[in-house]
Amino acid sequence: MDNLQEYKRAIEAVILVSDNPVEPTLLAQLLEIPKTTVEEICDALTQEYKEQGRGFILANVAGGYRFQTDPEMAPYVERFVLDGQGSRLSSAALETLAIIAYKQPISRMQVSAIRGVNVEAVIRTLQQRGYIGEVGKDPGPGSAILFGTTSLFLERLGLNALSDLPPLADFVPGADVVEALEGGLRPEGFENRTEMMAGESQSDVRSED
Amino acid sequence: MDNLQEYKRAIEAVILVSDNPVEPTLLAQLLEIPKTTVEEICDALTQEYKEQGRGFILANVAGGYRFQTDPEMAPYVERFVLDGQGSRLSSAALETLAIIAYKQPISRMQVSAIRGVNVEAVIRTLQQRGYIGEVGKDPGPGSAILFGTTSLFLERLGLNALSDLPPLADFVPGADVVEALEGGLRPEGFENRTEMMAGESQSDVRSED
Amino acid sequence: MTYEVETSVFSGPFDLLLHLILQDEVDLYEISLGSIIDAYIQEIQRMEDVNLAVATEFLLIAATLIELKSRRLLPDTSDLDLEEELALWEERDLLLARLLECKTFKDASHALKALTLDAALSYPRLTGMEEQFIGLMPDLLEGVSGEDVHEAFLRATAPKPRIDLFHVTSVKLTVAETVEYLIEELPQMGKVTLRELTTGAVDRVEVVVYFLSILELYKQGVIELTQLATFGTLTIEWLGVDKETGLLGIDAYEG
Repeated sequence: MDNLQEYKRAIEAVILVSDNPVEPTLLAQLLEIPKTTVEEICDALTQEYKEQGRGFILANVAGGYRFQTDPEMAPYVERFVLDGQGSRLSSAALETLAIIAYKQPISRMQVSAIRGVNVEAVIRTLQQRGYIGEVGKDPGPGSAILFGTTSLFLERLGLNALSDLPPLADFVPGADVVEALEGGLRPEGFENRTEMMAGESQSDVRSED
Repeated sequence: MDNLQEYKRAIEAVILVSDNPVEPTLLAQLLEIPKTTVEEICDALTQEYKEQGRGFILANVAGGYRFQTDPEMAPYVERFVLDGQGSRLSSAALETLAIIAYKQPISRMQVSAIRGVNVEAVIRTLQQRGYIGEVGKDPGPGSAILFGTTSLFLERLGLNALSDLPPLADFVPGADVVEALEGGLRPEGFENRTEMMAGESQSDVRSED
Repeated sequence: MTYEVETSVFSGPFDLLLHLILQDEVDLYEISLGSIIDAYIQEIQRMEDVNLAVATEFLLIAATLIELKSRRLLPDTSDLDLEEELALWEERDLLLARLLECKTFKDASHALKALTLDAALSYPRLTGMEEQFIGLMPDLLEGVSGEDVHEAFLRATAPKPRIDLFHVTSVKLTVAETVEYLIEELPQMGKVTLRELTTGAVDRVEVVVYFLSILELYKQGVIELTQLATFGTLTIEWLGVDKETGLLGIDAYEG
């Protein structure tokens, strides 16, 4: 399989000189081979580097392949590189980012409604840092700008695609939290009335029995 | 021989992320091993890549080591470049160009001081492509060459004049700094001095004096 | 003794309510609404600008809570208007739903943060095209805008760690360590500015630690500080250690 070896080498060379993740479709075009073959070769390379204990890895991020250092080598690389990964995001920024990531496309107003605060400044910061971008306009009245996450967001999270995000369902609060919140909001003297009302009030989140 | 394997991996990782050839003395300092050991490891790596028929080689150029594409792979890399996908300035080159655009006239040394790395090769490339040019000599001792951007640069960016570049906003200290200085970290008795220092802690990089 | 700037910033009424109910594990009806409002006003005062949206949203929530709570105080609830009562419970359910949503995304954001931190351990190669191929490129600036140049400049001039193989910079510097370091280094430096001292700072906390260390040294009278203008450059000059008394016990510095 001389050809396969040649493709392998070509893929390594092209990925080496690219400063963006290289999409498998592009590699397939360059080499005139099926995309699945490209993916098989890249999988094989990833495996080889791992087995040989290389200091670098072939990572599959943001829809493409690129060379990255092995995370275990971070202590050495940190001392050497000039550009850090950028300063960390505040928790306000992270929460806003989480809402946009899971609910995109989403308008500023909609994010604001979930967070309970004006999010203009945070959205501007996230946009400046390249984590989110404008992805369209709301077709409704007012045609609000809709935001979505970028490929840089995926790169920073080390994910290949949005579908690799942990499912939002994983974070829905458990019964204990719901109970605690409900308890916090419920006047004690009303316990017995709550039951009575449960049937009538449609929006009751939890059934009492 | 566990240590040797670790050094090998660290060397691969550091060379991978470096913009410039990495000098063996630097690697020796980083790993706290003799320079000769570094050279032996690099020789071994060069040999390994060759034997495994990798698409890249470990080259010893300009007194340092760097990853390069195997010359036999040049046709594929050329195709990648001509295809337009690889035709972008590297982020290192773009940063150098940006510094020259905003701080012109500026000497090579001054650019280097900001970038923190040797910028000679990048400046040569930018000059060859006609994006920057020599615009004068430093009147001070040494009379260093001063660089500035060209009209081709403006043309390619679709700008009429340098003043059309987005302005550099005045540096405003982040809320976290102000908070840290004014709140939690303030030892008692320092209140009155906090204000005095606030400006200083901004690590403003632009003006040195 | 490390310094971490970690403040609990509530960036919304839901945040605050969540915090009060979950973190402190309090029954909202066992604490006075006055204290909640006080806590909230304090938070608002800490913010840079008073955000009208936050303030009004909270008033709405507070009003609902007050109304709910006042019902509890009524001796006999049997003659309550059922319509009103229902509306109130709906309000409560809506609030509960919003709190649950807020909590969901809060937890999701922790997961995103963890992913980011893991990913940050693996550095990408950004070296770009080799010189030998650059000549082939039709136009290197294809698709580059003024905005991109601006961003690149900001990236290039952002504070970054310097290559320093001998004093490997630790993010979690302590004031005591920094004071010791400065006592060793300052005598050889002559006049130096805080900016110069902190060019290698990895993050803002480090700058703050340097700042505190300098104040400590100033307090001990071993350095002189000059600043010609407000927000101007701060110059530090070593005066020397009193040979007889030496320095005070800096190890005990508690900030």
